[in-house]
Amino acid sequence: MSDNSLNNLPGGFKGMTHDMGSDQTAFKGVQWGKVMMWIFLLSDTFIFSCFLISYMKGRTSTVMDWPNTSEVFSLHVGNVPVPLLLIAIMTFVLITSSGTMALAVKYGYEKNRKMCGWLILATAIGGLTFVGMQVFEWSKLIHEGVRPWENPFGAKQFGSFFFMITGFHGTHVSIGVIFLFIYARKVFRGDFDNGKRGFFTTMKSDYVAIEILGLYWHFVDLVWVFIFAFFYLW
Amino acid sequence: MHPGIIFLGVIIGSVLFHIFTPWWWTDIASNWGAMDDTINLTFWIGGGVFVLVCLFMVYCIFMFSYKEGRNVEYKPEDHKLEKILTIATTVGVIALLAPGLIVYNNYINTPKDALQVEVNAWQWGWQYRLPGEDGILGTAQVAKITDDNPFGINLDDPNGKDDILIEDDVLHLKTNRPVKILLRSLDVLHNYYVPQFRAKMDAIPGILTYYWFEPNKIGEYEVLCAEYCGVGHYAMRAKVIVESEDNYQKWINEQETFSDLIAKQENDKLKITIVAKSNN
Amino acid sequence: MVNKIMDETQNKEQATTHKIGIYLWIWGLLFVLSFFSYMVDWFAFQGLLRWTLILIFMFLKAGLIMAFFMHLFWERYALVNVLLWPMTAIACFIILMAAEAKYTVFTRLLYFFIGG
Amino acid sequence: MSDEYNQENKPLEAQSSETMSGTPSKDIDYVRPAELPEQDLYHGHSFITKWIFCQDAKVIGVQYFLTAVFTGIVGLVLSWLMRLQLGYPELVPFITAEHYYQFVTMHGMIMVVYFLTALFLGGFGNYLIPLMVGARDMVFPYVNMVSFWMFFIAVCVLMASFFVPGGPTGAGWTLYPPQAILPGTPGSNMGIILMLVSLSLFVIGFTMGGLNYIITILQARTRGMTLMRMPLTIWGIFTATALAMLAFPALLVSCIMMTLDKMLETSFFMPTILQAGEVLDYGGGSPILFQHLFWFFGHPEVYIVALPAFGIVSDLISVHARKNIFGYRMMVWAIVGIGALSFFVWAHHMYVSGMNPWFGFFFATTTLIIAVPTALKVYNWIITLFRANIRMNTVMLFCLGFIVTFVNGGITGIFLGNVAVDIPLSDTYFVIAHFHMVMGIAPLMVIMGAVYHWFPLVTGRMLSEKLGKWHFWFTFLGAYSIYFPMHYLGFIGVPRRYFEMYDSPYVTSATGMNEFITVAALIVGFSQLIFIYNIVASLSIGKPAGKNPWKANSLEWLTPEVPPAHGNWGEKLPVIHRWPYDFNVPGAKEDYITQTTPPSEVISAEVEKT
Ligand code: HEA
Ligand code: HEA
Ligand code: CUA
Ligand SMILES: [Cu+2]
Repeated sequence: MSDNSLNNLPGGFKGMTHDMGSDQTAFKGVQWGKVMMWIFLLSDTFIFSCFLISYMKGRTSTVMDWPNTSEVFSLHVGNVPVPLLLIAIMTFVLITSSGTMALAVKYGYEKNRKMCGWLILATAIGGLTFVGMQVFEWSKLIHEGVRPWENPFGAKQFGSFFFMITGFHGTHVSIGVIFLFIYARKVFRGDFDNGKRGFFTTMKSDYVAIEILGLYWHFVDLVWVFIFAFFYLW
Repeated sequence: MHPGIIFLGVIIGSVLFHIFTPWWWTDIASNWGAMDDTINLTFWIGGGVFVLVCLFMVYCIFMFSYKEGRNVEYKPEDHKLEKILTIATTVGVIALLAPGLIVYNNYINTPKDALQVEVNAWQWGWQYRLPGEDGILGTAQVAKITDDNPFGINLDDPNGKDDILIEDDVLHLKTNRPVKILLRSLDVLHNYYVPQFRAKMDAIPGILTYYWFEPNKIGEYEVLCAEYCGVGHYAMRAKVIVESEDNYQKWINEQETFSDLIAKQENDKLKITIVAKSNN
Repeated sequence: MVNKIMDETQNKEQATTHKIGIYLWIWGLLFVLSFFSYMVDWFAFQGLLRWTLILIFMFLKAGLIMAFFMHLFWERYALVNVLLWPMTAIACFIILMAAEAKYTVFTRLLYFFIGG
Repeated sequence: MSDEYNQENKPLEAQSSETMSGTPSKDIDYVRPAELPEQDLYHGHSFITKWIFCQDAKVIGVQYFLTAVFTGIVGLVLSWLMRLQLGYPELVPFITAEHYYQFVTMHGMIMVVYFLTALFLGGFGNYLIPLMVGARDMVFPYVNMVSFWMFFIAVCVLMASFFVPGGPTGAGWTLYPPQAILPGTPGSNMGIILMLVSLSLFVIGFTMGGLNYIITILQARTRGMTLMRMPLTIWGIFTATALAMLAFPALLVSCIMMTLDKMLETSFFMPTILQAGEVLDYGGGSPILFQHLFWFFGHPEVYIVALPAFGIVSDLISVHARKNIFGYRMMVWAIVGIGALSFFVWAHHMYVSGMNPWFGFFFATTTLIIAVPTALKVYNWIITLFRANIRMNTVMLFCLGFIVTFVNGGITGIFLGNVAVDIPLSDTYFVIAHFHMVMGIAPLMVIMGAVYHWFPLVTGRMLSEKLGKWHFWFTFLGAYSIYFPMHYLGFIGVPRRYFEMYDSPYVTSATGMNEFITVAALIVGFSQLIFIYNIVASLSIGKPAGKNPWKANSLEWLTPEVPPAHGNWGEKLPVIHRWPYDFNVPGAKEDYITQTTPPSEVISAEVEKT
């Protein structure tokens, strides 16, 4: 019955109609957890979209001046203000961590415990650095007098949207970091090799979990791409 | 009793209720008769479909209630029938939508000669501002509202000086002259709604909204606030008086303009200072 | 026969790991693209040019992350479609809200500041 | 520890053995072998793990059901209080305007979100999905359990708001700012905050449940269960859940932003506002933005409560009319199409809200387009009745009641969707009548019918038919006579959310009708006692149901044990050979062929291939 086995499935749109018309699973060979993460991320995408749409509406319809982001977020190197320097560094840090995560997933599937574990740790550190820089950025703005409810440089909404959106994103990063540490520990302990049961869920551990965590982490990066474009570059 | 009879009764009852109901819309007093017509059209098409669908259902339950060994049709699909029904419904929908959109197009395009009336809503009351001789309302902002400037008119806007301020909830309108109602709110959402005029629109703080109509029947009408605005919502009434050109002119001449108000206030201040001085 | 399926499932898993080169390439590209978007601000491009560049780089980056880091490129089309079609609702929302925002600011300026 | 789980991952063999056996019928009965290994289930042993923190979707379903019905009853009592005030002002002295608005708000929010959504998706969804698609349980039982408890906490927070200083929020269920968080509205301090927190918790909890429902349906069906063989109930619940996953984010975002506006005085939704002569610290925000976000959630939300009802009613009609549902494919596409379209019509609630006036054209068009797939569903229901063999039992009566009320309410929806017609009718009792017809009664009819239908499955006993019929007629005729006349209040122009109508000339003419409606509402409400009595009494004295008392085809009736045990299917998962609507197939011995019947057993029947 090899015509139905997972490897010989048709791909592309033909594969789609085949999958949808078949029994048991609609996405052949995709594990439950992975579909769950994808659907969750879809839902989360809607959350971030709503935030960003609100931001667009708020920013466009205010008659007050919107602060010039490349000035507000500039850092002084020596005496020269470099626009968006911190943000650029944050972006690079996040992308770096996304890369290490992608590699961690790869080594996870290759059952290379050591590499996988270290790469996850590296990812976590990248995430922590990012959050740290965000804290720095927040404190700098707060120092300059920007608050969620007021903004000395113009439209009130600037502070509100800035703290809300980066705050929500930062929360995502922080949650991710926590999970990264937990998973790094699990990897090093070998949970994924011997299928140890989860403490809460009582489900068996599997290396798919790393890919799922990876999906989440890349999503956080993905959101940052949009925030970077719309909040800082606009 | 067979349940079908009761269902039949419900349908017939609904139709009879509709025909003999003592509750029906108030006599229209504006140009929006077209809205009533679209409602009637919808009643005919929609009501017709409702009656047909329900009658067919009643027919089925009369004819096909359970009998051991009844010959039941086994036909999962009938593409032709489904196609016919889809097309028929689409036609029905278009027949409803097309006139509706035409009316709506009229509703959002105000005639050039419309009189402007600005309605100011607040928790929980109304006041009005009419343009003066120049026919233009001055710009205004909530932030500029003070006791001396109850409408928040921008003092440096020359158009605002001759605006007529009506700090009262009774509004007078001329018959047969389109009015454009410009809605402002000082605090929360409200809605300036006169059932006889059919038209309505929310007043929203922070932006300005509008609608227009042409009152065509002399009389007094009650204004209801039709957007929930807090505990006083139900009590937020006002009055519109539609009257002839002459009466309207008389009324408008009695009203105070913004410059009158300022002058009066200057006067009052002067008086106060004089009094204060004389007391010294 | 059962073993065969199990084997194939395993093979499938093997198939989800890819050559390291791909990841490094994508990684590099992401850095380059980020650098480009940063340059948009650095050179202070304005107007249409700025927006086109920002959006192009943004979508390229987002696409690369989704396609390769998140493996969407290798995923079954059924899943890809389920994930991407809902974005039309977001697109509709964005377009309408942009129109709404323009309208709001128009009435604000007209009636609160400029006068007509 | 190991006996808390099934045997360590049984290999695929456990399920695929059937096709391996070399019976002659092999060819026509062939079903693809299993793709998934046996699911690993956690079996609780103590009372707490079995009934409280239970991971069995069936128990979770019942927990959801009971909690939701509790909130529904709270909502019902609130509606009596409102009706008393409207029909007989000043009769009940403690109903002040503040209280009235709090009742309206809590009534609306409870009924829509905490009652109907939770009941359909949390209650029916949990119970039926694994059974109907042939899974042992939801795919993530633990998350599913947490989902219920999140919902439970959300309900507790909601109910707590009745007891905080200032009382619950009285902002209307739409919670429009700025008034929702300003002092002119009752409960604008603690009340509104608790409401927003509760909604956020609800969304989080629901997301956990929703992921389960979606993935169980997509990825954990049994062998032979293709998407096009799923009962329409599952299609309805599935699409509704998908809508919820995409619509609730907008609600969550608007809740977060409003909470910030309230607590931190940000100005997302707050423009410059004058309160009691003072200009507040807000400025520049946009109340319309909230409305867009709210309705981007809100309109899909009303279909979230309608689609499961559509699905369930299709199954009930088919089973009790002993005939296949007409146009199954069309029904599926209609459900999915309605779901997809519902994201493009939200601003039909905002025709008179002062949004960009040009939107009216777009939204009127999309709104009326939705009527086409909906109409097809209605046609298919009634065509199913044509040349059928209709059991006129309680379940069928509720289905018929659903059709009448739904068509009525749907058509009034067409009035409102057509923007020029909506202008005079918006924010009047016509809207109230529309949505109670289409949401307040029609889905409730389905819920009640569904309870009569599935009660034997859940408890093993039948409900009393006699009481059921009384219950039906009281509810249907009563509710119809509440809402049918109410449309005409709207024509007169009576605005909604009016604490008192008193002195307006055209409003006073409706006093009589208001009194009548109040009496009818009280009767309908109290007649639910018949229902509750029926349920409680039947638990012990009801006729034992036995297996498959309705002679239905779908999987949930075919478990080895009735009521089904944890894990649902005993040793071996069922294998599906057909859709669930093979009733009265020509040539078949009986008037139904269950989904598990292999073709070789009904060789002579002329079944259509599905
Ligand atoms: C279950 C819930 C539910 C459902 C299914 C619907 C269905 C529909 N609703 Fe309703 N609606 C609500 C719940 C629901 N609604 C609620 C809760 C509110 C108020 C919220 C608030 O403000 O508090 C509301 C308000 C509301 C408004 C806003 C009114 C206002 O505030 O001014 C509008 C306007 O377009 C509308 C339209 C529609 C339409 C076009 C449908 C359509 O889907 C109906 C389609 C069905 C049919 C058309 C009937 C069957 C068809 C036939 C028999 C075929 C023949 C028909 C024709 C040819 C026309 N609804
Ligand atoms: C599903 C939703 C739902 C349901 C069932 C109801 C049921 C009822 N509603 Fe409600 N209502 C709303 C949703 C609902 N309502 C909403 C969203 C609003 C708008 C709020 C706002 O403006 O902010 C509203 C507003 C509203 C108003 C307008 C208030 C105003 O604008 O001033 C009125 C007035 O008469 C009213 C009356 C009633 C009555 C008399 C009933 C019922 O009494 C009708 C009869 C009841 C039943 C037939 C059975 C009920 C049974 C149960 C609840 C549980 C039992 C179930 C089991 C045991 C399984 N409702
Ligand atoms: Cu003002 Cu309601
Ligand atoms: Cu709607």
